[in-house]
Amino acid sequence: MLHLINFQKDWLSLYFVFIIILIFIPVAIYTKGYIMEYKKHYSANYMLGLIGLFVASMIGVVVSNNVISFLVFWELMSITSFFLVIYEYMHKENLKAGIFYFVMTHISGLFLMIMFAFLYKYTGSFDFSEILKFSADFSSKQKYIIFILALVGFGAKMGIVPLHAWLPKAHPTAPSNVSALMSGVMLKVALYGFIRVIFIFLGSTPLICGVIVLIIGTVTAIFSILNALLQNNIKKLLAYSSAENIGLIFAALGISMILINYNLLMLASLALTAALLHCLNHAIFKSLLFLNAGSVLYATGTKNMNELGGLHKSMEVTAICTFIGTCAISAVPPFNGFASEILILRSFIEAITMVSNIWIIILIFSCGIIVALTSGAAFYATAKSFGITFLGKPRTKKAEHVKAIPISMNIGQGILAMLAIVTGVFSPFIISKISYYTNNLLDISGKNPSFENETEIIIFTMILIIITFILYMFNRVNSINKKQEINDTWACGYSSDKPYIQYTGSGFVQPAAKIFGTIANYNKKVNFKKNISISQTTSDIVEDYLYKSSLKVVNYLTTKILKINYGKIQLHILYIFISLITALVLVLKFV
Amino acid sequence: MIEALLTIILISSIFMSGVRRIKLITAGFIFQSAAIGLIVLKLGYETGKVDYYILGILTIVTKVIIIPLIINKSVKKLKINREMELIVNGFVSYIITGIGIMIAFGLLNKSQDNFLKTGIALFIIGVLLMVARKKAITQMIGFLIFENGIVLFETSLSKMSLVIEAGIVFEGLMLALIMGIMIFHINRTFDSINTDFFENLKE
Amino acid sequence: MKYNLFYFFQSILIIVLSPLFIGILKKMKATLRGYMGSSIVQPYYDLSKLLKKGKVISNRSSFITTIGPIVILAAAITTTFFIPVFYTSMGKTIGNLFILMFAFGIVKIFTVLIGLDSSSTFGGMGASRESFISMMAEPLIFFLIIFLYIETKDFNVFHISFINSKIVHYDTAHLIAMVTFSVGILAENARIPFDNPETHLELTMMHEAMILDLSGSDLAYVELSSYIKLIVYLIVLINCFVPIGIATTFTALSLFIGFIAFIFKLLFCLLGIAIIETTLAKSRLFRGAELFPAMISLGIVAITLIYIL
Amino acid sequence: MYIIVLGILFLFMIVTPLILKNLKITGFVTIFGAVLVLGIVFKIITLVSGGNPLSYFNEFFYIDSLSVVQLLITASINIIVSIYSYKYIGNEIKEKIISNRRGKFYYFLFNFFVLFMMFIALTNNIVAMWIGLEGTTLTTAFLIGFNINKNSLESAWKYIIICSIGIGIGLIGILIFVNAYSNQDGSDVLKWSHLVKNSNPQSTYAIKIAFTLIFVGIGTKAGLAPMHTWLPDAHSEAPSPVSAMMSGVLLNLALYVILRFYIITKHIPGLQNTKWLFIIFGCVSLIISSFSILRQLNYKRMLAFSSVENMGIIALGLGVGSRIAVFGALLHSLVHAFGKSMLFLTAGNILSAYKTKRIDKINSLIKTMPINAVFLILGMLVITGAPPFPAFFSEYYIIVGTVETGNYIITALYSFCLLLVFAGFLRVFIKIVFNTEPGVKYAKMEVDKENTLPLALCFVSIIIMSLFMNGYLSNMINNAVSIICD
Repeated sequence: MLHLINFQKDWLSLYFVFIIILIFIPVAIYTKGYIMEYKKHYSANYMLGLIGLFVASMIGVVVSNNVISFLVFWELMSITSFFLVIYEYMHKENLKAGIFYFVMTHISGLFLMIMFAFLYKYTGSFDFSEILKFSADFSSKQKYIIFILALVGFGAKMGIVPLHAWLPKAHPTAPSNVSALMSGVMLKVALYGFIRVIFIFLGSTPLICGVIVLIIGTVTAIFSILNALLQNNIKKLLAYSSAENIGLIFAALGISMILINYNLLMLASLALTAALLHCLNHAIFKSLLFLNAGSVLYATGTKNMNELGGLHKSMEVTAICTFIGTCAISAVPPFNGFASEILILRSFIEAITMVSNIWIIILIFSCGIIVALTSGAAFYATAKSFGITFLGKPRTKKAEHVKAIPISMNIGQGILAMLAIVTGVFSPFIISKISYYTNNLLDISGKNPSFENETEIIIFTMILIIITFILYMFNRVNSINKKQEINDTWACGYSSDKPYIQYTGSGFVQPAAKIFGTIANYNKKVNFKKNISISQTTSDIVEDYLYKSSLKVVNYLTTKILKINYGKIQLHILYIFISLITALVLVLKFV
Repeated sequence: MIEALLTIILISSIFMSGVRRIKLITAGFIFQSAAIGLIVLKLGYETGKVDYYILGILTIVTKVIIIPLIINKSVKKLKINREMELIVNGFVSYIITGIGIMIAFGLLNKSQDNFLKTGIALFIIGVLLMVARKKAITQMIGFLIFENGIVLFETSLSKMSLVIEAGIVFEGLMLALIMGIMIFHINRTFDSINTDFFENLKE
Repeated sequence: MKYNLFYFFQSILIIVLSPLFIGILKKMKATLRGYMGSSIVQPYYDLSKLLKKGKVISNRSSFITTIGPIVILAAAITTTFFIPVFYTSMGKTIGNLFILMFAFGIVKIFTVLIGLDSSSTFGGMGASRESFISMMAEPLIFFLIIFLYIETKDFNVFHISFINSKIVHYDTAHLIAMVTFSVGILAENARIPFDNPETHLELTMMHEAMILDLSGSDLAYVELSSYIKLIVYLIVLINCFVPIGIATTFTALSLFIGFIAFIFKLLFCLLGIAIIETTLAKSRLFRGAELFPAMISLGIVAITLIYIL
Repeated sequence: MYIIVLGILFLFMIVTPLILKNLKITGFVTIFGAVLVLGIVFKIITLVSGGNPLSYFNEFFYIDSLSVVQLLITASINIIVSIYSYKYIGNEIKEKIISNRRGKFYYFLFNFFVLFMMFIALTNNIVAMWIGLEGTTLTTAFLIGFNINKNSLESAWKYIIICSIGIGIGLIGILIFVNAYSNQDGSDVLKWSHLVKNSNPQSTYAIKIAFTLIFVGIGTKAGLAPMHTWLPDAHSEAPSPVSAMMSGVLLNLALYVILRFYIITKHIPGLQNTKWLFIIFGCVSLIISSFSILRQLNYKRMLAFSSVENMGIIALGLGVGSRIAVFGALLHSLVHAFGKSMLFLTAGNILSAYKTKRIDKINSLIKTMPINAVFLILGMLVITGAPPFPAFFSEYYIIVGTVETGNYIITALYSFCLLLVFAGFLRVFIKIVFNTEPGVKYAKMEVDKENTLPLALCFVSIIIMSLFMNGYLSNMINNAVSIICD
């Protein structure tokens, strides 16, 4: 096995290694403090070791240049992440979620194994460089096969609909630093694999592949963000939102694939750059938000935002960091989500004008509209998550009595928050860096006009900062000698000191629940017995229909097949002879 | 002479496939094994090979004397004499055996080797006894009939060295012994040798 | 440099004049309803009065309330530097349509969070509705950008208005897109039929509900920013869809014509809003939301029209 | 020479329990003997590693790379299991479950059992292989029924009846097979090394029938479904060391015997398609076992089903027939031997601590028996094909083989079954190891440390295997693959 370790050193690998390490450092710092909470019941060394192994195996995946080592590290990544997910094993639900997660990743692993087996069949080699040499000679049938297998294989790990169901189960279960790594980095590793196989090994794919990727990406985005909107568990919301961002990246990749098919390489490079940039940005802000959720959990012991509120006073740093993360994820300039969001939208728009087929145009246009709706919904969801958790008044005792957070956790969050701003403001430089490589990848020589005029965001930020500063000074001057009164909030004359008059998370998204509720299987029940109370439930419809029905089929088959093993010994003897006769007949007939 | 012995084998085996008394089955088994032993000895006489003599003597010693002794002993100890419940009743068993032997002979009509055909008939009856009877002891006898078929097969087909054949026969004997001991244990723990009680192992 | 200074001057003009335009709008509405109404410079009085006052802050409020109004105003002011008013050229300018539209995101996120910050019921309600409406309106903005890019192959507002100012004959798609964007403007600026900017009735407020707990200078900043926001949106509408008459050369005459045309068009738009606001009533939240799918399908029609005709 | 030494060694080991009264010394002798046997096997491996087969006693014993793989498995599992048995039997006697006499009986049968298995791997005579297999049936029948109670007797009876029939059918097949070669010289006709070079039998028709009979007959012993029905009962009821030995080694050897005949058959023109027997029975085994694993209440039974599944995988790999798949299959038989032994031995430890085989009675093993829990999890990962353990490679090579030869349906079926098995194992073992009932205090058990050396040995061998996969091991397996494929 040792001989397999031989590194790949092209830019794509290095880029993802960069992302992994970039996220790992703050998360590691954060872990130092965060682990205190677990020390009582669980072993800290166990977690630290697993995290180390997890990160190492992720790096292993992205640097391996050979199928076997790729798969080995891939599976190692799954195994270690599984054990991290069930780290708090004393809760039964965690075990269930973990098993579900591991089975899903195993599906992904098996599909990848088969896919690489096909690549081996077509190219005769397990070596990436050998496969690459062959990449021009794939027939379109071969490309279809590899594409479908890669889509399912990597998709199951990325959490594209309908293979996303593990995300909202595994992420809330895992300790928050682990979910930060899983959502921020592990999903990206899957994306790395997809990009390597589709864009580097296959080169150009048939048009239909791009269309499939685009549609799946869009459906994933809208489906998961609408589900995210209706969640009250912070981490579940974030998990769905991760699926949404993956959907966006996927849609951009789909656009890129379609454009490569039309030989519009300049634009394809733009879309690919958008996807890669969003990988980085999402890694930063999503891990930031997960770390924040972890801090909230650490301090209050609950993930349910309807029990929280008013945390901005007791957890100031966390509140500010979450605010930055929220801005980033809802694409507010100059935070980093914005930079990639406009690149993705731009690639949609420019693709519409360049592609000649009217059906493709309509497709891209409708997908673009949905993506825009998605970004609106993302704003809604994260505003809810931040606003309900941190602002207002504490809703329960849990939110009032808050445990102090270790400094290392704050440092970890702070670093990521800084990164979210820096990568946002200086996104033009990052874009030009990435685009250099994507241009190389797609064999574009010379300057790509798609990437001009990208520096406006810096000017914008400068203007914004200057004006804010001026206004701030003006305000300071203006408020001198003015009376400033601090009072309770006015509540129409009633005593306002009632936290339950505030909007809850469920109430906040009520308008959306009313319109899009069916997508998340939203149910509201009002009970009039004694006290009037409202119970609201959501569930994943894909899980309800697809997963449960396939489980039913498996259960049915199990019941039938199990019967073979029971029964009388006489019957078992009969089996031997039946199989003997069948085998004889078959052999005499066909051999 | 050989034809007569083969007739004995066939008649005894068809007889065994339907009777209920274990003693009768044992008796049939003794006749059958004796006939097989004699056939092997006869072959030895014809060809002049020592192998056949030894195989024949071994067969007669084990299957005519030792194994029936074991069976009778355990039957006496266990106080069972009758296969009370049949999965397939006697009448149908006869018919199945008849049809089975017919089909086997029909399939092998090109072969001139009567040993082979008889061997296959013995397989069928052995399997029938194992599949269609509930008592462990009948199953054991069924297996022994099956083994007899193998001996017939051997004599018709092979030309192995003595050691090997002795090995095969010896292991057959050991198997019968082990089965006997096991039946004894089963009776002691289950208070019956009916395989209906074998339903503990599930899931 | 000269051009840049002029752009700067245009933007300052907008910042300074936007309360005036709002005053004109209020006057128009009053006239249409048949009463006198306040003076058109009333918004200036209001703002200065608010700036002079002290403020009352909720004891639950956080850094959002402290910095929010300032940032909101700053963002609104910043957007004015990204649009042409009555002069445009193909030169190198900052006017990215994306940045412009997403900059309003800053305004939006802060207002929504301010709504949640004060822990009052109204704030939450307003925030919830505002988020909902703006989520539904997002596709419209996106559609606007797509459409303009298809027409002009550019994302820069200056360039777009320069290119479109040469069009004399507008096709159907163009007009449909314009109508769609107008609805988007009404939604984003909390106007009727989505929201009534005048009432402070608990159940109908959206925008007002969110800033209910602001007072003094904070309220002034937010008010001013909402004035600027409306005007900026209208200018985008004007200069992207009907930029006819806008100055494209740097001569006194063309600048004068451009200025006159701009004022005229803006007043026309304000009149339109006034008419809408006096004739229509605020619709229910979900009835209003139904407008968006309608507009999106209109947008799809427009896009297909471009490619099929 | 080595054969004689081996023979004497085994004679000594078999006689020891009969003569000596002290069980501890017997146990030591067995362990010591096992170590010596492994030493000799290593010596043989180095002799054969060049690719040249050895033969002794007028070619009655014949050792090539294929048999070396089996020898290695047998000898190494033998050591592990004898170390385990030492404490296991000691405990059983201490707790008065069995008498001293039965303990001696155990060692006697056990050594006989190992002898027969070594014999199968060493011999060149095709009927002698059969005799060896039959011998294992004889010896293990008592070992399975070792704890004389209802369940063990039932399973032993099932085992002996079903396997004897299977083996009997196999013998008929072998007889026909030999007869089909009646054109050959009488003294050579039983020698595998002779038959394999000789690809023109008198009647290919007879060979077809014979091979089918051999396959189904001996396949019964190898635990291929649907002839596997004895297996879950026998393996769950036998004492754990015996289960480990049977599951890890015996099933392999039965498959090995089939393989020997397959190699002869394959060389006969027109009979290459007999590989479909392997593929079809492999798939049936996979399907039946993987679905059965999903709903087991008894963990040892579940491990037994997993053995069926792994046999299916190996058969599938052999049937697919491309070099890489056969390599995978042979590697898998090695890994499976170690991994499954480890699991069975761990299960034995758990059984002796908890006195129950029911999955629902055991919770939070990580608290009560941490060492065993870790081995259980590791064993699960090994057996379900998780990297970096070599089962991953073997299973993957078989996938590659099926894809390479264009059997896509089989690829799909195979991967689906792997997934089911994985889910089943995960569900059960995670439940056993981690599940914590609220309000229950879990105290650490003293017996945890008792019998962990063999487990560690298993694990270390697996690690060594994965580390040196490209050195000696792959060289050896590649030689074996050449025997099968060329």
